[in-house]
Amino acid sequence: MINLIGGVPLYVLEFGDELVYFTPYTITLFLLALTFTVLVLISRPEKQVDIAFGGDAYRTKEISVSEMRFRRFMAIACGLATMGAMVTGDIFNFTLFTAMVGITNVGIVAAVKSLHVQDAAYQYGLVALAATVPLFAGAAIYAAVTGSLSMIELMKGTLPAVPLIAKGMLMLGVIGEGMAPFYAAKAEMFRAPGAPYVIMCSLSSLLLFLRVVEIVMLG
Amino acid sequence: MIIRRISHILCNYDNLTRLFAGACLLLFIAGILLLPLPYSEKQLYPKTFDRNSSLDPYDRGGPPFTQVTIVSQYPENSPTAGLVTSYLTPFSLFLSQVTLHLGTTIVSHPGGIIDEILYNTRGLDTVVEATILFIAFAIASYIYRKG
Amino acid sequence: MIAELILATFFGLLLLGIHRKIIARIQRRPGPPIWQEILHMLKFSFKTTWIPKTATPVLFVGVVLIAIGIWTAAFYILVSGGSILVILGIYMLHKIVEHGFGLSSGSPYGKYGGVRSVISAASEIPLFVSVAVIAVYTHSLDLSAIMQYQQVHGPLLIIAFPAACAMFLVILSKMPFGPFSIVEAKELVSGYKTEHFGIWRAGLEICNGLKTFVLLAVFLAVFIGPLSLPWLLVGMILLIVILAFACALTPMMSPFDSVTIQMLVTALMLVYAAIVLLVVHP
Amino acid sequence: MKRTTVVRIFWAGAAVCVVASVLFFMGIIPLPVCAALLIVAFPVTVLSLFFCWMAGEFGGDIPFIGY
Repeated sequence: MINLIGGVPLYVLEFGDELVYFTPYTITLFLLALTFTVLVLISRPEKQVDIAFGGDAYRTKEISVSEMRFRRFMAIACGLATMGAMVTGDIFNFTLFTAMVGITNVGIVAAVKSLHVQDAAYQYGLVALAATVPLFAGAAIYAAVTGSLSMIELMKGTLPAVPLIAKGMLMLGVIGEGMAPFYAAKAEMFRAPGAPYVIMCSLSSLLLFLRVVEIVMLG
Repeated sequence: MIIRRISHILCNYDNLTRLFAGACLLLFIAGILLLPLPYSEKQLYPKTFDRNSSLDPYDRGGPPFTQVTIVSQYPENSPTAGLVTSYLTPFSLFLSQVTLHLGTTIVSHPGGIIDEILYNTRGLDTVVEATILFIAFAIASYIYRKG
Repeated sequence: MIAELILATFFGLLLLGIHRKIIARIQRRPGPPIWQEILHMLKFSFKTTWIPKTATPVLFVGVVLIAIGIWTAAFYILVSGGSILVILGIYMLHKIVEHGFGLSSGSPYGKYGGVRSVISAASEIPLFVSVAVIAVYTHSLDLSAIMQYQQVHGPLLIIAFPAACAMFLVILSKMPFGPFSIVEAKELVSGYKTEHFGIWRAGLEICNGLKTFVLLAVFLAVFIGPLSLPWLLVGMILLIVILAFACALTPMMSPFDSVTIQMLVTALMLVYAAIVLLVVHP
Repeated sequence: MKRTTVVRIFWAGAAVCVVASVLFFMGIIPLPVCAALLIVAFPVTVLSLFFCWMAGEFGGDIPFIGY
C-alpha cells in the first residue's frame, strides 16, 4: 500500500539469507544508537547525590570499578543489539535483537545495590520475558502467511497481505520492552546511579518502538 | 475519578506482569477469533511430511545430508544453505578443512546446536541467539558471584 | 543554509516568548517582553560556567551537542521535504536528551526530572497513530508528497481532523507551562535542567527554539499544506496563540494522570484509525 | 580547555558551516551532505562560541541539593 516507508534503501548488505539495509530512517536511528554507545564507552558514571530526608545530610554514591565494568559491558551490548535491530532487514532477526535488548536492560541495572531498583528490574525482566511470546508468535505468523521474513520483500507489496494480528503481536512484544503503558518498572530502574548506562535502557526501547512502527507499516 | 484509578494501577510496577498478561490475553483471543489465516505453502516445513526427504524432522539417523532443497529468500547469497558447514566462523571453517574430527557447528560454539535446529539456513540469527545466551549467562554469573 | 538555521532558531525563541507573554496576559500578569527568551539565551551564554564535580563530564556536555544536533537534522529534513517519520522519530528521541540532562549531573532534582521524563514515555504514541492515518490518505510519508496531496485535495486539517487534534495534543505536551509538561513542574526546581546552567543552558535554549520552530512548521506542512514564507510565519504565530490559550487555561496534571490521558487519547485514535481504514480504504 | 583552543574550535566550526552552505548554494554538494556537515559542526560552533565568551577558570562545584 505504502511504498518505501523509511525512504529508498541506500545500501543493502548481504548476510546470507538475511539482508541488512540502510534507509534515511534507519540510518538516523542507527547513528543515534551509535552515538550513545560511544558515549557509554568513553564516559565515566556520575556520583549521584542522595539527600537523607529528615536531616540536611547528603552523600554521594560511588560505583565500584568491577560494577562499572560489568554495567558498561552490558550497556555496550545493549547498544550493539539496538544497532542491530535498527538496520536488520529480517523480521525474525529483529525479534531476536529485541529479546537481546530486554535481557541487556536487566543486566544494566542488575549490578546496582539498591533493593528498589532490583525489584523493578525483576518485574521488568518478567515482562520482557513474557514479551518474547507475542514477539516470536508475530514473526511466526509473518513467515506462515507471507512465506517470507525479509522486509525488503514485504516492502515490494507482491506478497500476500500481512494479517493485522501479526502486526499487533509484534507491536505488543516491543511495547512490553518498556513503552507505555508498561513503563512503570522502567521508570523506577532509572533511579539507579550510572547515567550513561541507564540511559541506554530508555534509548533502546524508544528506538525499538520507532523501528517497529516502520516494520508494521510495511506489507 | 476513572483516570486517577487507572493511573494508580499503571504506576505500580507490581501490577506490570498482570497488566501485560491481560494485554497478551486480549490479543491472543482476538488472534483465535481471526484464526483461519492463509498459509503460504512455500515454507521450510511442508504441511505433509515427505518421509523420504532429507528435511524430515522425524528422521533419526541415516546418512548425513550434503545438499538439501531449502526454500531460502535469497539463494544467490547463500549457495551453501543447508550444508552443515554453511555458517561456520572463519576459525571453525579452518578446523573443518584441516581435520574431519573438529569444526562442525555442534562442537565449535554454543550457537552450533541452534544452528542444527535452524538447519543452517539463516546466517545472522544464529550469532544473535548465541549472544543472547551468552549475555544471560554473564548476568547470572555476575549476580551469583556478587551474592 | 546556516543563515536559515540561525533565523529559525531565533524565530522559534521569539515564538516561545510570545507563548509566555500570552499566558501571562491571560492570567492578568504583565509578563516579560516577547523577546525575553532570546535575551535569556544570550544572558546564559555570558555566564561563568563549569561542570559539577559529581557529573559525568562527557555525557554532561555531549547531551547538549546531541540536543542541538538532532533538531538541526529535523530542520533539514523539513527543508528538504523528507520523511515525516524521521522527524517524528527525532521528536520522540528528544526524550533521551531530557534523560541525559537530568541524570548526568548527579543532582537529585535532575534525577527526578529524568525519571519524570521516562514516565511521560506515552506522550508520543498518539503521534504514530495519526501518522498512520495520514499515510492511509496520502500513500506516502514524505513531507513533499503530503503537501502535494493537500494542493489537490484540500488541507488534511479538514479531511483528517482527529489526527490533527492528536498531533496538536502531542505538541502541547512539549510546550512549557502546559497541562502535560510534567518534567518542568515547579516542585522539581528546574527539573532536568537544574544543573545545566550557563552556556549549557544557552545551548538548551537554542535547541528549544529550533524545536519549537520545527514542530510548528511540521504541523502546518502536514495539516494545512504548502505555505509561502510570510503565511508560514503568520500560521506559526496563530498556532502558538492557540497553544498558549490551551496552556494558560488548563492545570498541570499529576505525572501518572497525564500518561493515562495520553493513553486514552491513543485508544481513541486507534478506533479512529480503524474507522478510516475500513471506510476510506476498504 | 584553554581559551585559545576554544576560539580555534569555534573558527573551524564556523568555517565548516559557512563553506558547506556556500558549496550547497553553488550546487557543488547535495543537500544531505551539506546537512550532515552542519549537523556535526553547528552544535560545536555554538557551544564553543558561548564558551569563549565566558570560560570558567575554576574547577567543579557540588550540585544544587536544596536548601
